[in-house]
Amino acid sequence: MSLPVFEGPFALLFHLIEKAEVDIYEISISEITAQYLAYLQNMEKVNLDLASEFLVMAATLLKLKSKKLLPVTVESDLDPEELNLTIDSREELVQRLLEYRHFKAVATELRSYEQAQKRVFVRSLCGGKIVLVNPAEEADAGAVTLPGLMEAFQRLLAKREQLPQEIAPDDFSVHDKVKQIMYLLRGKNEGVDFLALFPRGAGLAEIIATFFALLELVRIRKIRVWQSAPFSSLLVAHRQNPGGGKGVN
Amino acid sequence: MLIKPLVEALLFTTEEPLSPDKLAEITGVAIKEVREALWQLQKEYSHAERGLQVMEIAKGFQLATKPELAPVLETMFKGEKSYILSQAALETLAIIAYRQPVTRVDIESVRGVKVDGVLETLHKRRFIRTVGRKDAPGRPILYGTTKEFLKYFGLKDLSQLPHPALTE
Amino acid sequence: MLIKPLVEALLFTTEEPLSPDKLAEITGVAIKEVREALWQLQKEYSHAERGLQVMEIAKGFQLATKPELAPVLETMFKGEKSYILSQAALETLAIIAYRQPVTRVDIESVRGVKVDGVLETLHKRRFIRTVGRKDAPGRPILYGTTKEFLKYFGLKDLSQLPHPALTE
Repeated sequence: MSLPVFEGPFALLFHLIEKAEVDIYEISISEITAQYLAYLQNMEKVNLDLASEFLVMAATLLKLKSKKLLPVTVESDLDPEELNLTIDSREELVQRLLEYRHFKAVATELRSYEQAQKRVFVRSLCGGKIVLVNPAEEADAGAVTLPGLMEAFQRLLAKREQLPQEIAPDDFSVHDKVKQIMYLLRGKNEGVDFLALFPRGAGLAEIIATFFALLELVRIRKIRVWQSAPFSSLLVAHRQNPGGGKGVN
Repeated sequence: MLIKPLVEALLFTTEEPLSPDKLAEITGVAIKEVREALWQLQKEYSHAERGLQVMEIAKGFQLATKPELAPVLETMFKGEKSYILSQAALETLAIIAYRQPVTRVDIESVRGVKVDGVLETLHKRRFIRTVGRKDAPGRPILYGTTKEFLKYFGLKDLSQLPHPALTE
Repeated sequence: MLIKPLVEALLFTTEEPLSPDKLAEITGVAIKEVREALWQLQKEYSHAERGLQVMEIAKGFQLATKPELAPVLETMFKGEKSYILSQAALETLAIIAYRQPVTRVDIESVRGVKVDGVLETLHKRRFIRTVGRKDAPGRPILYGTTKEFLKYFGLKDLSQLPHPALTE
Protein backbone atom coordinates (compact mmCIF):
# COMPACT_ATOMS: atom_id res chain seq x y z
CA MET A 1 0.00 0.00 0.00
CA SER A 2 1.35 3.37 -0.88
CA LEU A 3 0.79 6.04 1.71
CA PRO A 4 0.57 9.71 1.01
CA VAL A 5 3.42 11.86 2.23
CA PHE A 6 2.40 14.45 4.78
CA GLU A 7 3.62 17.97 5.29
CA GLY A 8 3.97 17.36 9.01
CA PRO A 9 2.46 15.70 12.05
CA PHE A 10 -0.60 17.94 12.09
CA ALA A 11 -1.30 17.14 8.48
CA LEU A 12 -1.07 13.43 9.30
CA LEU A 13 -3.25 13.72 12.39
CA PHE A 14 -5.74 15.68 10.40
CA HIS A 15 -5.80 13.01 7.72
CA LEU A 16 -6.37 10.28 10.31
CA ILE A 17 -9.23 12.18 11.91
CA GLU A 18 -10.86 12.77 8.56
CA LYS A 19 -10.42 9.13 7.62
CA ALA A 20 -12.02 8.03 10.85
CA GLU A 21 -14.82 10.55 10.23
CA VAL A 22 -14.61 11.79 13.77
CA ASP A 23 -15.27 15.35 14.80
CA ILE A 24 -12.06 17.01 15.97
CA TYR A 25 -13.76 17.81 19.28
CA GLU A 26 -14.60 14.16 19.78
CA ILE A 27 -11.21 12.58 19.14
CA SER A 28 -10.08 9.80 21.39
CA ILE A 29 -6.44 10.16 22.32
CA SER A 30 -6.02 6.39 22.59
CA GLU A 31 -7.39 5.73 19.13
CA ILE A 32 -5.62 8.54 17.41
CA THR A 33 -2.34 7.56 19.06
CA ALA A 34 -2.72 3.96 17.92
CA GLN A 35 -3.47 5.06 14.36
CA TYR A 36 -0.67 7.58 14.34
CA LEU A 37 1.90 5.01 15.50
CA ALA A 38 0.58 2.46 13.04
CA TYR A 39 0.97 4.95 10.26
CA LEU A 40 4.53 5.78 11.23
CA GLN A 41 5.39 2.07 11.23
CA ASN A 42 3.99 1.61 7.74
CA MET A 43 5.54 4.74 6.35
CA GLU A 44 7.82 3.63 3.55
CA LYS A 45 8.83 7.01 2.39
CA VAL A 46 9.62 9.34 5.19
CA ASN A 47 10.61 12.90 4.68
CA LEU A 48 13.84 12.90 6.66
CA ASP A 49 13.61 16.60 7.35
CA LEU A 50 10.33 15.99 9.08
CA ALA A 51 11.19 12.72 10.82
CA SER A 52 11.94 14.35 14.15
CA GLU A 53 8.73 16.37 14.04
CA PHE A 54 6.71 13.21 13.46
CA LEU A 55 8.46 11.54 16.40
CA VAL A 56 7.95 14.52 18.67
CA MET A 57 4.25 14.27 17.95
CA ALA A 58 4.31 10.55 18.65
CA ALA A 59 5.94 11.24 21.99
CA THR A 60 3.43 13.98 22.69
CA LEU A 61 0.51 11.68 21.92
CA LEU A 62 1.96 8.94 24.12
CA LYS A 63 2.41 11.48 26.87
CA LEU A 64 -1.19 12.62 26.58
CA LYS A 65 -2.37 9.00 26.51
CA SER A 66 -0.33 8.07 29.56
CA LYS A 67 -1.52 11.14 31.39
CA LYS A 68 -4.98 9.80 31.16
CA LEU A 69 -3.87 6.62 32.92
CA LEU A 70 -1.16 7.79 35.25
CA PRO A 71 0.14 11.15 36.25
CA VAL A 72 3.60 10.47 34.78
CA THR A 73 5.42 11.91 31.83
CA VAL A 74 7.06 9.93 29.11
CA GLU A 75 10.69 10.84 28.80
CA SER A 76 11.91 11.64 25.35
CA ASP A 77 15.38 12.54 24.19
CA LEU A 78 13.83 14.79 21.59
CA ASP A 79 13.39 18.35 22.59
CA PRO A 80 9.80 19.37 22.03
CA GLU A 81 10.51 22.81 23.48
CA GLU A 82 12.75 23.61 20.61
CA LEU A 83 9.90 23.11 18.20
CA ASN A 84 7.36 24.68 20.50
CA LEU A 85 5.40 21.51 20.18
CA THR A 86 4.59 21.03 23.81
CA ILE A 87 1.02 19.99 24.08
CA ASP A 88 -0.15 19.36 27.58
CA SER A 89 -3.73 18.34 27.27
CA ARG A 90 -6.26 16.87 24.92
CA GLU A 91 -7.94 20.27 24.81
CA GLU A 92 -4.75 21.87 23.68
CA LEU A 93 -4.28 19.25 20.98
CA VAL A 94 -7.80 19.91 19.75
CA GLN A 95 -7.08 23.64 19.75
CA ARG A 96 -3.92 23.16 17.75
CA LEU A 97 -5.66 20.91 15.26
CA LEU A 98 -8.42 23.45 14.78
CA GLU A 99 -5.87 26.15 14.22
CA TYR A 100 -4.00 24.01 11.74
CA ARG A 101 -7.24 23.18 9.95
CA HIS A 102 -7.96 26.87 9.57
CA PHE A 103 -4.66 27.63 7.93
CA LYS A 104 -4.85 24.55 5.76
CA ALA A 105 -8.19 25.84 4.49
CA VAL A 106 -6.67 29.28 3.91
CA ALA A 107 -3.83 27.66 1.99
CA THR A 108 -6.36 25.86 -0.20
CA GLU A 109 -8.10 29.15 -0.93
CA LEU A 110 -4.78 30.80 -1.68
CA ARG A 111 -4.08 28.00 -4.12
CA SER A 112 -7.20 28.91 -6.06
CA TYR A 113 -6.21 32.58 -6.00
CA GLU A 114 -2.83 31.55 -7.33
CA GLN A 115 -4.45 29.62 -10.16
CA ALA A 116 -6.70 32.57 -11.04
CA GLN A 117 -3.76 34.96 -11.10
CA LYS A 118 -1.85 32.65 -13.43
CA ARG A 119 -4.52 33.37 -15.99
CA VAL A 120 -3.84 37.09 -16.01
CA PHE A 121 -0.90 38.63 -17.80
CA VAL A 122 0.62 41.99 -17.09
CA ARG A 123 3.36 43.64 -19.05
CA SER A 124 5.99 43.26 -16.35
CA LEU A 125 5.93 39.57 -17.14
CA CYS A 126 7.36 40.17 -20.55
CA GLY A 127 10.05 42.49 -19.29
CA GLY A 128 7.81 45.49 -18.64
CA LYS A 129 9.37 47.25 -21.55
CA ILE A 130 8.40 50.81 -22.06
CA VAL A 131 7.22 51.43 -25.54
CA LEU A 132 7.62 55.13 -25.68
CA VAL A 133 7.43 56.94 -28.92
CA ASN A 134 9.74 59.86 -29.11
CA PRO A 135 7.41 62.84 -29.48
CA ALA A 136 9.92 64.81 -31.50
CA GLU A 137 10.16 62.00 -34.01
CA GLU A 138 6.50 62.22 -34.70
CA ALA A 139 6.07 65.94 -34.32
CA ASP A 140 7.53 67.01 -37.64
CA ALA A 141 6.40 65.38 -40.82
CA GLY A 142 9.08 63.43 -42.57
CA ALA A 143 10.78 62.60 -39.32
CA VAL A 144 13.01 59.60 -39.44
CA THR A 145 12.85 56.69 -37.06
CA LEU A 146 15.77 54.56 -36.07
CA PRO A 147 14.89 51.87 -38.58
CA GLY A 148 14.88 54.59 -41.23
CA LEU A 149 18.31 55.59 -40.11
CA MET A 150 19.40 52.01 -40.43
CA GLU A 151 18.21 51.82 -43.99
CA ALA A 152 20.14 54.94 -44.85
CA PHE A 153 23.17 53.39 -43.33
CA GLN A 154 22.75 50.26 -45.37
CA ARG A 155 22.46 52.32 -48.54
CA LEU A 156 25.63 54.09 -47.58
CA LEU A 157 27.45 50.84 -47.19
CA ALA A 158 26.03 49.47 -50.38
CA LYS A 159 27.63 52.38 -52.23
CA ARG A 160 31.03 51.41 -51.00
CA GLU A 161 32.65 49.38 -53.69
CA GLN A 162 35.82 48.11 -52.18
CA LEU A 163 35.72 45.60 -49.38
CA PRO A 164 36.61 47.07 -46.04
CA GLN A 165 39.86 46.33 -44.32
CA GLU A 166 40.15 44.54 -41.03
CA ILE A 167 39.07 46.54 -38.04
CA ALA A 168 42.36 47.79 -36.68
CA PRO A 169 42.90 48.27 -32.96
CA ASP A 170 42.10 51.76 -31.67
CA ASP A 171 41.15 52.82 -35.14
CA PHE A 172 37.86 54.22 -34.02
CA SER A 173 36.11 55.30 -30.92
CA VAL A 174 32.40 55.88 -30.58
CA HIS A 175 33.11 58.43 -27.92
CA ASP A 176 35.34 60.48 -30.23
CA LYS A 177 32.78 60.17 -32.99
CA VAL A 178 30.09 61.54 -30.71
CA LYS A 179 32.26 64.57 -30.04
CA GLN A 180 33.14 64.90 -33.71
CA ILE A 181 29.51 64.79 -34.80
CA MET A 182 28.45 67.32 -32.19
CA TYR A 183 31.26 69.57 -33.43
CA LEU A 184 30.28 69.17 -37.07
CA LEU A 185 26.68 70.07 -36.28
CA ARG A 186 27.57 73.20 -34.34
CA GLY A 187 25.63 76.22 -35.53
CA LYS A 188 24.10 74.31 -38.42
CA ASN A 189 20.52 74.26 -37.29
CA GLU A 190 19.25 73.91 -40.84
CA GLY A 191 20.77 70.43 -40.80
CA VAL A 192 23.79 68.63 -42.13
CA ASP A 193 23.56 65.89 -44.73
CA PHE A 194 23.64 62.51 -43.04
CA LEU A 195 26.28 61.23 -45.48
CA ALA A 196 28.53 64.19 -44.76
CA LEU A 197 29.02 62.89 -41.24
CA PHE A 198 30.83 59.86 -42.59
CA PRO A 199 34.37 60.83 -43.60
CA ARG A 200 35.28 60.16 -47.19
CA GLY A 201 37.07 56.86 -47.66
CA ALA A 202 36.27 55.78 -44.17
CA GLY A 203 36.84 52.12 -43.44
CA LEU A 204 34.17 49.91 -42.08
CA ALA A 205 35.43 50.39 -38.55
CA GLU A 206 35.06 54.13 -38.78
CA ILE A 207 31.64 53.89 -40.38
CA ILE A 208 30.47 51.60 -37.62
CA ALA A 209 31.81 53.89 -34.95
CA THR A 210 30.18 56.91 -36.58
CA PHE A 211 26.95 55.06 -36.98
CA PHE A 212 26.84 53.86 -33.39
CA ALA A 213 27.62 57.40 -32.29
CA LEU A 214 24.67 58.67 -34.34
CA LEU A 215 22.39 56.01 -32.89
CA GLU A 216 23.38 56.91 -29.40
CA LEU A 217 22.92 60.63 -30.06
CA VAL A 218 19.45 60.02 -31.46
CA ARG A 219 18.61 57.80 -28.56
CA ILE A 220 19.62 60.31 -25.94
CA ARG A 221 18.00 63.05 -27.99
CA LYS A 222 21.05 65.13 -28.57
CA ILE A 223 20.34 65.24 -32.26
CA ARG A 224 17.39 64.89 -34.55
CA VAL A 225 17.24 63.36 -37.99
CA TRP A 226 14.66 64.22 -40.59
CA GLN A 227 13.88 64.38 -44.28
CA SER A 228 12.83 67.58 -46.00
CA ALA A 229 10.86 65.60 -48.57
CA PRO A 230 10.18 61.94 -49.21
CA PHE A 231 13.25 60.16 -50.59
CA SER A 232 15.40 63.22 -50.13
CA SER A 233 18.60 62.90 -48.18
CA LEU A 234 18.56 62.68 -44.40
CA LEU A 235 19.41 65.80 -42.46
CA VAL A 236 20.92 65.84 -38.98
CA ALA A 237 21.00 68.72 -36.50
CA HIS A 238 21.40 69.40 -32.82
CA ARG A 239 18.19 69.08 -30.92
CA GLN A 240 17.88 72.59 -29.54
CA ASN A 241 14.79 72.15 -27.56
CA PRO A 242 14.27 68.48 -26.84
CA GLY A 243 10.64 67.91 -27.74
CA GLY A 244 9.11 68.09 -24.35
CA GLY A 245 11.51 65.53 -22.97
CA LYS A 246 14.21 66.19 -20.47
CA GLY A 247 17.59 66.88 -21.96
CA VAL A 248 19.97 64.07 -21.26
CA ASN A 249 23.59 64.75 -20.69
CA MET B 1 -3.86 67.53 -21.20
CA LEU B 2 -6.64 65.01 -20.73
CA ILE B 3 -6.39 62.93 -17.58
CA LYS B 4 -7.92 59.67 -18.74
CA PRO B 5 -5.50 58.95 -21.62
CA LEU B 6 -2.61 59.78 -19.34
CA VAL B 7 -3.81 57.41 -16.62
CA GLU B 8 -4.38 54.74 -19.27
CA ALA B 9 -0.83 55.15 -20.57
CA LEU B 10 0.55 54.99 -17.03
CA LEU B 11 -1.38 51.82 -16.19
CA PHE B 12 0.04 50.37 -19.40
CA THR B 13 3.69 51.20 -18.91
CA THR B 14 4.01 50.53 -15.21
CA GLU B 15 5.65 47.39 -13.90
CA GLU B 16 4.07 47.79 -10.48
CA PRO B 17 0.46 48.53 -9.66
CA LEU B 18 0.08 52.30 -9.23
CA SER B 19 -1.94 53.70 -6.34
CA PRO B 20 -4.29 56.65 -6.92
CA ASP B 21 -1.92 58.72 -4.76
CA LYS B 22 1.01 57.87 -6.97
CA LEU B 23 -1.01 58.54 -10.12
CA ALA B 24 -2.02 61.93 -8.76
CA GLU B 25 1.59 62.70 -7.95
CA ILE B 26 2.83 61.79 -11.43
CA THR B 27 0.08 63.51 -13.34
CA GLY B 28 -0.17 66.49 -11.03
CA VAL B 29 -3.95 66.37 -10.90
CA ALA B 30 -6.28 66.02 -7.94
CA ILE B 31 -6.78 62.53 -6.58
CA LYS B 32 -10.51 62.91 -7.14
CA GLU B 33 -9.95 63.33 -10.85
CA VAL B 34 -7.59 60.36 -10.90
CA ARG B 35 -10.21 58.20 -9.23
CA GLU B 36 -12.79 59.37 -11.74
CA ALA B 37 -10.48 58.47 -14.63
CA LEU B 38 -9.74 55.06 -13.09
CA TRP B 39 -13.40 54.38 -12.67
CA GLN B 40 -14.12 55.40 -16.27
CA LEU B 41 -11.32 53.22 -17.60
CA GLN B 42 -12.42 50.29 -15.51
CA LYS B 43 -15.91 50.61 -16.91
CA GLU B 44 -14.71 50.92 -20.50
CA TYR B 45 -12.34 47.98 -20.32
CA SER B 46 -14.93 45.78 -18.67
CA HIS B 47 -16.74 45.61 -22.00
CA ALA B 48 -16.76 42.10 -23.46
CA GLU B 49 -15.22 43.43 -26.68
CA ARG B 50 -12.06 44.41 -24.79
CA GLY B 51 -9.18 42.04 -24.14
CA LEU B 52 -7.68 43.98 -21.25
CA GLN B 53 -8.83 44.95 -17.79
CA VAL B 54 -7.95 47.59 -15.23
CA MET B 55 -6.86 45.27 -12.46
CA GLU B 56 -6.96 46.43 -8.87
CA ILE B 57 -4.18 44.67 -7.05
CA ALA B 58 -1.82 45.30 -4.15
CA LYS B 59 -3.35 48.69 -3.39
CA GLY B 60 -2.87 49.88 -6.92
CA PHE B 61 -4.07 49.64 -10.49
CA GLN B 62 -2.50 48.12 -13.56
CA LEU B 63 -3.56 47.01 -17.01
CA ALA B 64 -3.71 43.24 -17.44
CA THR B 65 -5.22 40.75 -19.82
CA LYS B 66 -8.59 39.22 -19.13
CA PRO B 67 -8.47 35.75 -17.57
CA GLU B 68 -10.65 34.11 -20.20
CA LEU B 69 -7.97 34.77 -22.82
CA ALA B 70 -5.38 32.80 -20.89
CA PRO B 71 -5.54 29.62 -23.00
CA VAL B 72 -4.26 31.44 -26.09
CA LEU B 73 -1.87 33.78 -24.29
CA GLU B 74 -0.29 30.86 -22.46
CA THR B 75 0.92 29.44 -25.73
CA MET B 76 2.95 32.63 -26.10
CA PHE B 77 4.44 32.50 -22.62
CA LYS B 78 5.02 28.78 -22.33
CA GLY B 79 6.67 27.85 -19.09
CA GLU B 80 6.87 31.29 -17.57
CA LYS B 81 3.85 30.83 -15.39
CA SER B 82 3.99 27.10 -14.91
CA TYR B 83 5.54 26.78 -11.45
CA ILE B 84 3.34 26.88 -8.41
CA LEU B 85 4.14 27.28 -4.73
CA SER B 86 4.57 24.16 -2.60
CA GLN B 87 1.93 23.22 -0.06
CA ALA B 88 4.43 23.99 2.73
CA ALA B 89 5.03 27.46 1.29
CA LEU B 90 1.30 28.14 1.00
CA GLU B 91 0.56 27.06 4.57
CA THR B 92 3.45 29.12 5.89
CA LEU B 93 2.33 32.15 3.89
CA ALA B 94 -1.22 31.72 5.16
CA ILE B 95 0.00 31.84 8.76
CA ILE B 96 2.27 34.82 8.19
CA ALA B 97 -0.45 36.72 6.34
CA TYR B 98 -2.95 36.29 9.17
CA ARG B 99 -0.66 36.48 12.15
CA GLN B 100 1.79 39.15 11.06
CA PRO B 101 4.01 40.28 12.62
CA VAL B 102 4.91 36.73 13.58
CA THR B 103 8.05 34.88 14.67
CA ARG B 104 9.45 31.71 13.17
CA VAL B 105 8.69 29.77 16.34
CA ASP B 106 5.05 30.84 16.23
CA ILE B 107 4.73 29.65 12.65
CA GLU B 108 6.37 26.35 13.56
CA SER B 109 3.99 25.80 16.43
CA VAL B 110 1.05 26.09 14.06
CA ARG B 111 2.46 23.93 11.33
CA GLY B 112 4.12 21.46 13.68
CA VAL B 113 7.28 21.46 11.58
CA LYS B 114 10.45 23.46 11.15
CA VAL B 115 10.08 26.25 8.63
CA ASP B 116 13.63 27.61 8.19
CA GLY B 117 13.93 26.39 4.62
CA VAL B 118 10.48 27.57 3.62
CA LEU B 119 11.09 31.01 5.13
CA GLU B 120 14.26 31.33 3.15
CA THR B 121 12.50 30.46 -0.07
CA LEU B 122 9.65 32.87 0.62
CA HIS B 123 12.16 35.57 1.46
CA LYS B 124 14.07 35.02 -1.76
CA ARG B 125 10.85 35.24 -3.72
CA ARG B 126 10.12 38.48 -1.83
CA PHE B 127 6.79 37.22 -0.54
CA ILE B 128 7.82 37.95 3.05
CA ARG B 129 10.06 40.43 4.79
CA THR B 130 11.35 41.00 8.26
CA VAL B 131 9.34 43.71 9.95
CA GLY B 132 11.26 44.01 13.21
CA ARG B 133 12.11 42.03 16.29
CA LYS B 134 9.84 40.83 19.02
CA ASP B 135 10.33 42.31 22.44
CA ALA B 136 10.93 38.88 23.97
CA PRO B 137 13.92 36.76 25.06
CA GLY B 138 16.30 36.29 22.17
CA ARG B 139 14.58 39.17 20.35
CA PRO B 140 13.33 36.88 17.57
CA ILE B 141 12.73 38.26 14.09
CA LEU B 142 9.18 39.17 13.14
CA TYR B 143 7.94 38.39 9.65
CA GLY B 144 5.25 40.00 7.52
CA THR B 145 4.00 39.70 3.95
CA THR B 146 4.95 42.02 1.08
CA LYS B 147 3.34 43.74 -1.87
CA GLU B 148 4.76 40.95 -3.98
CA PHE B 149 2.63 38.53 -1.96
CA LEU B 150 -0.50 40.57 -2.70
CA LYS B 151 0.37 40.70 -6.38
CA TYR B 152 1.04 37.00 -6.67
CA PHE B 153 -2.36 36.11 -5.27
CA GLY B 154 -4.20 38.99 -6.91
CA LEU B 155 -5.22 40.60 -3.62
CA LYS B 156 -6.09 44.28 -3.33
CA ASP B 157 -4.92 44.37 0.27
CA LEU B 158 -4.72 42.16 3.35
CA SER B 159 -8.39 42.62 4.12
CA GLN B 160 -9.06 40.46 1.06
CA LEU B 161 -7.42 37.40 2.58
CA PRO B 162 -9.65 34.37 2.26
CA HIS B 163 -11.89 33.53 5.18
CA PRO B 164 -12.80 29.95 4.53
CA ALA B 165 -16.05 28.88 6.11
CA LEU B 166 -15.24 26.18 8.61
CA THR B 167 -18.47 24.32 8.70
CA GLU B 168 -18.36 20.69 9.56
CA MET C 1 -13.85 33.32 -28.61
CA LEU C 2 -13.93 36.87 -29.95
CA ILE C 3 -10.99 37.83 -32.14
CA LYS C 4 -10.62 41.50 -31.31
CA PRO C 5 -10.10 41.14 -27.54
CA LEU C 6 -7.61 38.38 -28.19
CA VAL C 7 -5.62 40.46 -30.65
CA GLU C 8 -5.73 43.37 -28.21
CA ALA C 9 -4.36 41.18 -25.40
CA LEU C 10 -1.63 39.85 -27.67
CA LEU C 11 -0.56 43.33 -28.78
CA PHE C 12 -0.41 44.22 -25.10
CA THR C 13 1.64 41.30 -23.83
CA THR C 14 4.03 40.90 -26.73
CA GLU C 15 7.64 41.93 -26.45
CA GLU C 16 8.07 42.09 -30.18
CA PRO C 17 5.79 43.62 -32.76
CA LEU C 18 3.51 40.86 -34.08
CA SER C 19 2.84 40.49 -37.80
CA PRO C 20 -0.67 39.66 -39.01
CA ASP C 21 0.70 36.27 -40.06
CA LYS C 22 1.98 35.58 -36.59
CA LEU C 23 -1.26 36.76 -35.02
CA ALA C 24 -3.23 34.47 -37.30
CA GLU C 25 -0.99 31.59 -36.35
CA ILE C 26 -1.37 32.18 -32.59
CA THR C 27 -5.10 32.78 -32.65
CA GLY C 28 -5.86 30.19 -35.28
CA VAL C 29 -8.13 32.50 -37.25
CA ALA C 30 -7.94 33.63 -40.84
CA ILE C 31 -5.53 36.44 -41.62
CA LYS C 32 -8.40 38.43 -43.06
CA GLU C 33 -10.13 38.46 -39.71
CA VAL C 34 -6.90 39.38 -37.97
CA ARG C 35 -6.47 42.34 -40.27
CA GLU C 36 -10.04 43.40 -39.64
CA ALA C 37 -9.48 43.22 -35.87
CA LEU C 38 -6.23 45.19 -36.17
CA TRP C 39 -7.94 47.82 -38.22
CA GLN C 40 -10.79 48.09 -35.72
CA LEU C 41 -8.38 48.37 -32.80
CA GLN C 42 -6.30 50.96 -34.59
CA LYS C 43 -9.41 53.01 -35.20
CA GLU C 44 -10.63 52.71 -31.62
CA TYR C 45 -7.31 53.58 -30.06
CA SER C 46 -6.81 56.55 -32.36
CA HIS C 47 -9.55 58.36 -30.45
CA ALA C 48 -8.20 61.38 -28.55
CA GLU C 49 -9.65 60.00 -25.32
CA ARG C 50 -7.29 57.03 -25.49
CA GLY C 51 -3.74 57.03 -24.16
CA LEU C 52 -2.49 54.10 -26.20
CA GLN C 53 -2.06 53.41 -29.88
CA VAL C 54 -1.73 50.38 -32.09
CA MET C 55 1.72 51.07 -33.43
CA GLU C 56 2.94 49.51 -36.65
CA ILE C 57 6.65 48.84 -36.54
CA ALA C 58 8.60 46.88 -39.07
CA LYS C 59 5.62 44.98 -40.47
CA GLY C 60 4.31 44.15 -37.02
CA PHE C 61 1.90 45.61 -34.53
CA GLN C 62 2.23 46.41 -30.86
CA LEU C 63 0.45 48.53 -28.29
CA ALA C 64 2.36 51.64 -27.30
CA THR C 65 1.70 54.90 -25.55
CA LYS C 66 0.80 57.96 -27.56
CA PRO C 67 3.71 60.28 -28.26
CA GLU C 68 2.11 63.37 -26.80
CA LEU C 69 2.05 61.72 -23.37
CA ALA C 70 5.79 61.11 -23.32
CA PRO C 71 6.71 64.16 -21.22
CA VAL C 72 4.67 62.91 -18.26
CA LEU C 73 5.55 59.27 -18.73
CA GLU C 74 9.21 60.13 -18.74
CA THR C 75 8.98 61.59 -15.26
CA MET C 76 7.96 58.10 -14.19
CA PHE C 77 10.91 56.44 -15.78
CA LYS C 78 13.51 58.96 -14.82
CA GLY C 79 16.83 57.26 -14.43
CA GLU C 80 15.83 54.35 -16.60
CA LYS C 81 15.85 56.52 -19.69
CA SER C 82 18.95 58.48 -18.88
CA TYR C 83 21.09 55.40 -18.73
CA ILE C 84 23.80 55.80 -21.31
CA LEU C 85 26.23 53.14 -22.35
CA SER C 86 29.87 53.91 -21.81
CA GLN C 87 32.17 54.35 -24.75
CA ALA C 88 33.89 51.07 -23.95
CA ALA C 89 30.56 49.29 -23.80
CA LEU C 90 29.41 50.75 -27.11
CA GLU C 91 32.60 49.81 -28.91
CA THR C 92 32.57 46.32 -27.51
CA LEU C 93 28.94 45.95 -28.49
CA ALA C 94 29.71 47.10 -32.00
CA ILE C 95 32.36 44.46 -32.36
CA ILE C 96 30.19 41.71 -30.93
CA ALA C 97 27.23 42.75 -33.06
CA TYR C 98 29.20 42.58 -36.29
CA ARG C 99 31.52 39.70 -35.55
CA GLN C 100 29.32 37.33 -33.58
CA PRO C 101 29.94 34.66 -32.50
CA VAL C 102 33.16 36.10 -31.19
CA THR C 103 35.57 35.29 -28.36
CA ARG C 104 36.80 37.67 -25.69
CA VAL C 105 40.32 37.46 -27.09
CA ASP C 106 39.07 38.48 -30.54
CA ILE C 107 37.29 41.48 -29.08
CA GLU C 108 40.38 42.46 -27.15
CA SER C 109 42.53 42.22 -30.25
CA VAL C 110 40.26 44.71 -32.00
CA ARG C 111 39.92 47.12 -29.09
CA GLY C 112 43.47 46.72 -27.88
CA VAL C 113 42.38 46.59 -24.26
CA LYS C 114 41.04 44.04 -21.82
CA VAL C 115 37.29 43.75 -21.97
CA ASP C 116 36.45 41.46 -19.03
CA GLY C 117 34.72 44.20 -17.07
CA VAL C 118 32.82 45.51 -20.05
CA LEU C 119 31.67 42.03 -20.98
CA GLU C 120 30.36 41.54 -17.48
CA THR C 121 28.45 44.81 -17.62
CA LEU C 122 26.99 44.01 -21.02
CA HIS C 123 26.06 40.57 -19.77
CA LYS C 124 24.34 42.00 -16.71
CA ARG C 125 22.41 44.40 -18.87
CA ARG C 126 21.51 41.40 -21.02
CA PHE C 127 22.90 42.96 -24.20
CA ILE C 128 25.12 39.97 -24.84
CA ARG C 129 24.97 36.28 -24.12
CA THR C 130 27.22 33.29 -24.45
CA VAL C 131 26.33 31.40 -27.58
CA GLY C 132 28.66 28.43 -27.25
CA ARG C 133 32.34 27.60 -27.25
CA LYS C 134 34.84 27.94 -30.02
CA ASP C 135 36.36 24.74 -31.35
CA ALA C 136 39.89 25.91 -30.55
CA PRO C 137 42.48 25.34 -27.81
CA GLY C 138 41.00 26.22 -24.44
CA ARG C 139 37.50 26.13 -25.98
CA PRO C 140 36.95 29.85 -25.38
CA ILE C 141 33.42 31.17 -24.85
CA LEU C 142 31.69 32.73 -27.85
CA TYR C 143 29.58 35.83 -27.39
CA GLY C 144 26.62 37.14 -29.34
CA THR C 145 24.07 39.92 -28.96
CA THR C 146 20.58 39.52 -27.54
CA LYS C 147 17.06 40.66 -28.23
CA GLU C 148 17.65 43.24 -25.52
CA PHE C 149 20.40 44.73 -27.66
CA LEU C 150 18.08 45.02 -30.65
CA LYS C 151 15.41 46.68 -28.57
CA TYR C 152 17.79 49.15 -27.03
CA PHE C 153 18.85 50.39 -30.43
CA GLY C 154 15.43 50.02 -31.99
CA LEU C 155 16.53 47.37 -34.46
CA LYS C 156 14.11 44.87 -35.85
CA ASP C 157 16.76 42.20 -36.20
CA LEU C 158 20.44 41.74 -36.89
CA SER C 159 19.85 41.97 -40.61
CA GLN C 160 19.33 45.66 -40.00
CA LEU C 161 22.99 45.87 -39.18
CA PRO C 162 25.05 45.99 -42.37
CA HIS C 163 26.25 42.44 -42.03
CA PRO C 164 27.83 40.09 -43.04
CA ALA C 165 28.55 40.48 -46.76
CA LEU C 166 30.65 43.57 -46.18
CA THR C 167 32.66 42.26 -43.31
CA GLU C 168 33.63 38.90 -44.76
